[in-house]
Amino acid sequence: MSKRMGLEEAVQSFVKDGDVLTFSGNALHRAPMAFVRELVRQNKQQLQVAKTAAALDVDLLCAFGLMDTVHAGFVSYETKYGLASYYRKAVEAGQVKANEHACYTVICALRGAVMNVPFMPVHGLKYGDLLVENDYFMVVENPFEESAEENPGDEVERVTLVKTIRPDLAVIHAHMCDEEGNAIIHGAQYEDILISRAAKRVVITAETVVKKGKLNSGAEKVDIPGFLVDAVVHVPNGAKPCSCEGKYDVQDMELRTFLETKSMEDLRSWVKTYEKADRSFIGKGRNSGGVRSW
Amino acid sequence: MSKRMGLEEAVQSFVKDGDVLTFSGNALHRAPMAFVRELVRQNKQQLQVAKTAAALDVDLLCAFGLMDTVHAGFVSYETKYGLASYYRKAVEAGQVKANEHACYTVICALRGAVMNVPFMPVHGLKYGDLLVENDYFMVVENPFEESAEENPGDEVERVTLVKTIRPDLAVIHAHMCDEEGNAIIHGAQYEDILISRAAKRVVITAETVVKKGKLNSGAEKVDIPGFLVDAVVHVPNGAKPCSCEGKYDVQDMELRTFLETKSMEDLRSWVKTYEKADRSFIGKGRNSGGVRSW
Amino acid sequence: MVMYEGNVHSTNKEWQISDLMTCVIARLLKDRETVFHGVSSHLPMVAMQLAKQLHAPNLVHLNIPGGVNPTSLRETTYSSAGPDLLRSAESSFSLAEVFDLSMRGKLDVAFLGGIQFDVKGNVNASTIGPYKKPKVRLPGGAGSAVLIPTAKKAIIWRTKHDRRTFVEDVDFVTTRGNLWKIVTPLCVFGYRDGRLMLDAIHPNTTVEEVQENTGFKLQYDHIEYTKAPTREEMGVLRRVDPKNVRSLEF
Amino acid sequence: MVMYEGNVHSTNKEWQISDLMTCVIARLLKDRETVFHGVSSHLPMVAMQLAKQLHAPNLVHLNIPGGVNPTSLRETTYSSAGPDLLRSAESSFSLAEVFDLSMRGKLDVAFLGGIQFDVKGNVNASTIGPYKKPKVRLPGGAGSAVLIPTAKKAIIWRTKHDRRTFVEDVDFVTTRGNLWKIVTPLCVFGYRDGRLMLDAIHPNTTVEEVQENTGFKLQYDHIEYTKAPTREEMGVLRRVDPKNVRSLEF
Repeated sequence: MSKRMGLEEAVQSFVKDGDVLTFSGNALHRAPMAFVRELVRQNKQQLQVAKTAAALDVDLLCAFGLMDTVHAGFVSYETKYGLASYYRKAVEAGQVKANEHACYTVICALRGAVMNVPFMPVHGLKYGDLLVENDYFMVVENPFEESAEENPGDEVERVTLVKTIRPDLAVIHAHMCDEEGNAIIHGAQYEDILISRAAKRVVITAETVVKKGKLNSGAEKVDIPGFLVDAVVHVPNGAKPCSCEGKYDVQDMELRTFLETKSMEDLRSWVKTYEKADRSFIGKGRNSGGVRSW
Repeated sequence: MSKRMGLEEAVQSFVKDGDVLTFSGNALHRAPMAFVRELVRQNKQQLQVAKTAAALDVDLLCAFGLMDTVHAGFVSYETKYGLASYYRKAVEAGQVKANEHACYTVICALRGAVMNVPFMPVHGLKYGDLLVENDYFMVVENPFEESAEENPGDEVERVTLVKTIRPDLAVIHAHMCDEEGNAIIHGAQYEDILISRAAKRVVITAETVVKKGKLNSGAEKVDIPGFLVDAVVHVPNGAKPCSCEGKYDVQDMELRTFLETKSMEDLRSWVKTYEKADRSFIGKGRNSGGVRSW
Repeated sequence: MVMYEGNVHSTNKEWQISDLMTCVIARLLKDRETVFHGVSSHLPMVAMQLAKQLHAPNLVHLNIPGGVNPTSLRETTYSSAGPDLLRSAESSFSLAEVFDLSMRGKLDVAFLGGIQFDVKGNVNASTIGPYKKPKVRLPGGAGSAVLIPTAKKAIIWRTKHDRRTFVEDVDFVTTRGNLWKIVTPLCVFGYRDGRLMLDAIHPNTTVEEVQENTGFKLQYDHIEYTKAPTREEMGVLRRVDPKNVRSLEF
Repeated sequence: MVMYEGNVHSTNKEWQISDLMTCVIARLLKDRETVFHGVSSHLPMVAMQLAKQLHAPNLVHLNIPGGVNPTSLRETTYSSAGPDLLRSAESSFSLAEVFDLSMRGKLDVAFLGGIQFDVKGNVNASTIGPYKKPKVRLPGGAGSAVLIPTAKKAIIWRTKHDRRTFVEDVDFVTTRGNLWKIVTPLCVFGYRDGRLMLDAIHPNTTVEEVQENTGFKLQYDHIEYTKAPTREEMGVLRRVDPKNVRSLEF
């Protein structure tokens, strides 16, 4: 059963306003940028994103005013490319809610979704204002420890809980995928396996899509089994201008063009430059313009 | 830094009476039987074992009266080889405590150890006498849900917690390992990766041990990084009579000989037949008897 | 009283009871469902392969060694949890992940065992006699206690059908509720309105015989017979399970 | 007031401030320690490679892409979280696993950032102004809030040393406590008895200059100077980091 579809259809079918999304990769590596740009084109609103360390993905959605809440440990470009200024301005203007996590508490909150429990205990989060200011952290007493009752002098162990985050959709840009969704990621996987299990639905955008049975790899090399996947979208260069291990590195000029945008027009024009490439493959083995075949 | 040592030294150094152990594999597959036999030879007492599905490993320790408590979802041979009768008799005689888990609650209890938290929430365990009879399960109210206070008619969500199990030692029989402990398992890994992270210490017994840098595999193929490992023991056939994927299948005759033991003498004799092979390799590249070299 | 313990032969020469049970189970499985079996589960494992060959080509076969959709059982012998199931699989998905999947409500069918069952749908796989001082210590419920409450459909198969197996009250409730079907050598029970109902009896038996071998009073809406294995089913069955591992438990 | 923001040059021609900071950090690392760095952490990443070449060959280098002990930084450019770190690694160990390791008390050293630090050892990486209505939204503490309390030794490095960075009271406490060292272009702070203490100043500065650039009153037992990079250190440094990524942050 082929799950292939075009990028437009995937965004139409699997994203609605207000959804909680989570994306593959980390910082400027293997973010599913073509999908994020299609969110912009389709003007999906009030989105939430959960990710340990976000950069261009979140910054772009903030630039277009499509973001409601960011659940993350870190939102910034790395050193050379500076801060995520659209995100920053949106938070400072009160348009976007920044739910700051330690990166690990995002991981734990997603583990809660994987296990379908409402919270996850976290050992390390013990001090500071994040515990005070955020209602998604809570400190409880360890119910298995009874020493306090037995020995009133002792203090009962306290345990921090983080509230589970259940993403509506995980979007993962993979290197290779068959038409049923069996996906292979080369090199660093970051939190991709976790999010593929945590989200209610999964869309794979892939550099290469092959027919069923043509992955030519052993079972152990398939990182995401097809039965977890709802849609497969063939988008070569789908992470650009972010990097994709073994395929391309960060596209310095393209990224700088974005970082130097000054107006909504600049932003629209930046997204527009990718439109043809992002949307060039549709499902059923034909492309929209007749130029490339699947 | 080589961590190689002989089997005798590994058991002497890393197991003391009363320890909580956990073993690789599942049922009759890739249990670290050479190590378990050495526990018998060294008469380690009052042991606890945590494992989703145990068979010969637990049955052998019960046969020699070395077991105190078994934390498991299932303890039995598969169909053809019948029940684990030494385990069964020991529990029925009150000599061994059977802490019955769902296999998943063993996994969750070990995840608690990985994350160093005192408990782990479990969605599925909702009904039945396991919850009533065992003090390692507890049902609490979800502290993030306040609807009950706001709407007194609503019931607050209840969440089952399982108490964390922190094994003192994980013993994992791997296919290949370098002398620093970087270990590779071929095929089914069962809960081996989990136990390698959950236990305080890790001993690898391996079919093949190579020098550092000679694994000839990419980083992604190494299942257990060496820095997690405390000792490396070279024991070819170290899972026999259990199976070891790609190397050997269950040794039917050897297993039947064990299952048909009638006396302590039979049992001792069965363990004895493996002694030379189990102990033939020691550390530093020499064998104890001068016959085989590392 | 006819004991069906260990009785693998039917009166029919075309098929055995194990064949019938395998076919009955296969027919319960639908295309695209995610289906899990554990250790000592040869019969359901073969039923899954049979269903895939017949009407459910996209059924997702999940198991303990983590092999998703093993393409063949040719290398399978005494174990339904062996590494052979990963060898020919299309992807890998570990036991821990299968459990997580069921917790998320995404496991369609789980095959589970058990030693004692009562009319209220309680399952015992733990002890005969008190839990802490058992007369008989059973192997344990494996995944039952978390899978029966969470899988969409829990199917129990049991190759014994006698009054010690189907009792008025189990000694210990390893888990309960949300059973979908229990398939035995004599019949198929369903679980409705909090109790086991007789859904169908096999062509080799009678309601009287089933009642004789059951420790509680049978209830049913009307009597239905399961269909004997068809020629096509038997043909495929012999092909997917040439070693007859489906009969190992009998 | 001399601002050390962005000042990569020392008065010395043999080495730059980034070289000195890298060497000072490398000297803090011991053989066999498990050491983690995150994003935007080129300087500690190079310091780890330097330490491995000099006195800590068995140091375990952990990072976000999960490459354990990458053998080379030759392919590393703008990112300290790129897939290149896994390419030449000896095994893989994901970010989630690194955090778990620290929770278990088995991470020896964590390198962490931050924007504001106060005399009581509070770290701010979150906001200037109120958390919910920030004047400036900072990138966030990444792993700090769970790693500073759990790593055996938390080292903070900061390439700016001014009165806006080292303040009497931080605007927001992203995390606190259990700091081990803070390394700046001017000095090394230690954290003892609940406050930052001046452990040592670099050879390119004076106590007066450090005080002038610090928003709280310095306390110290006695003044010690850090040792300038040796010829050997500089030689190895140029070899392990030929592209000078250690200076990227300046």
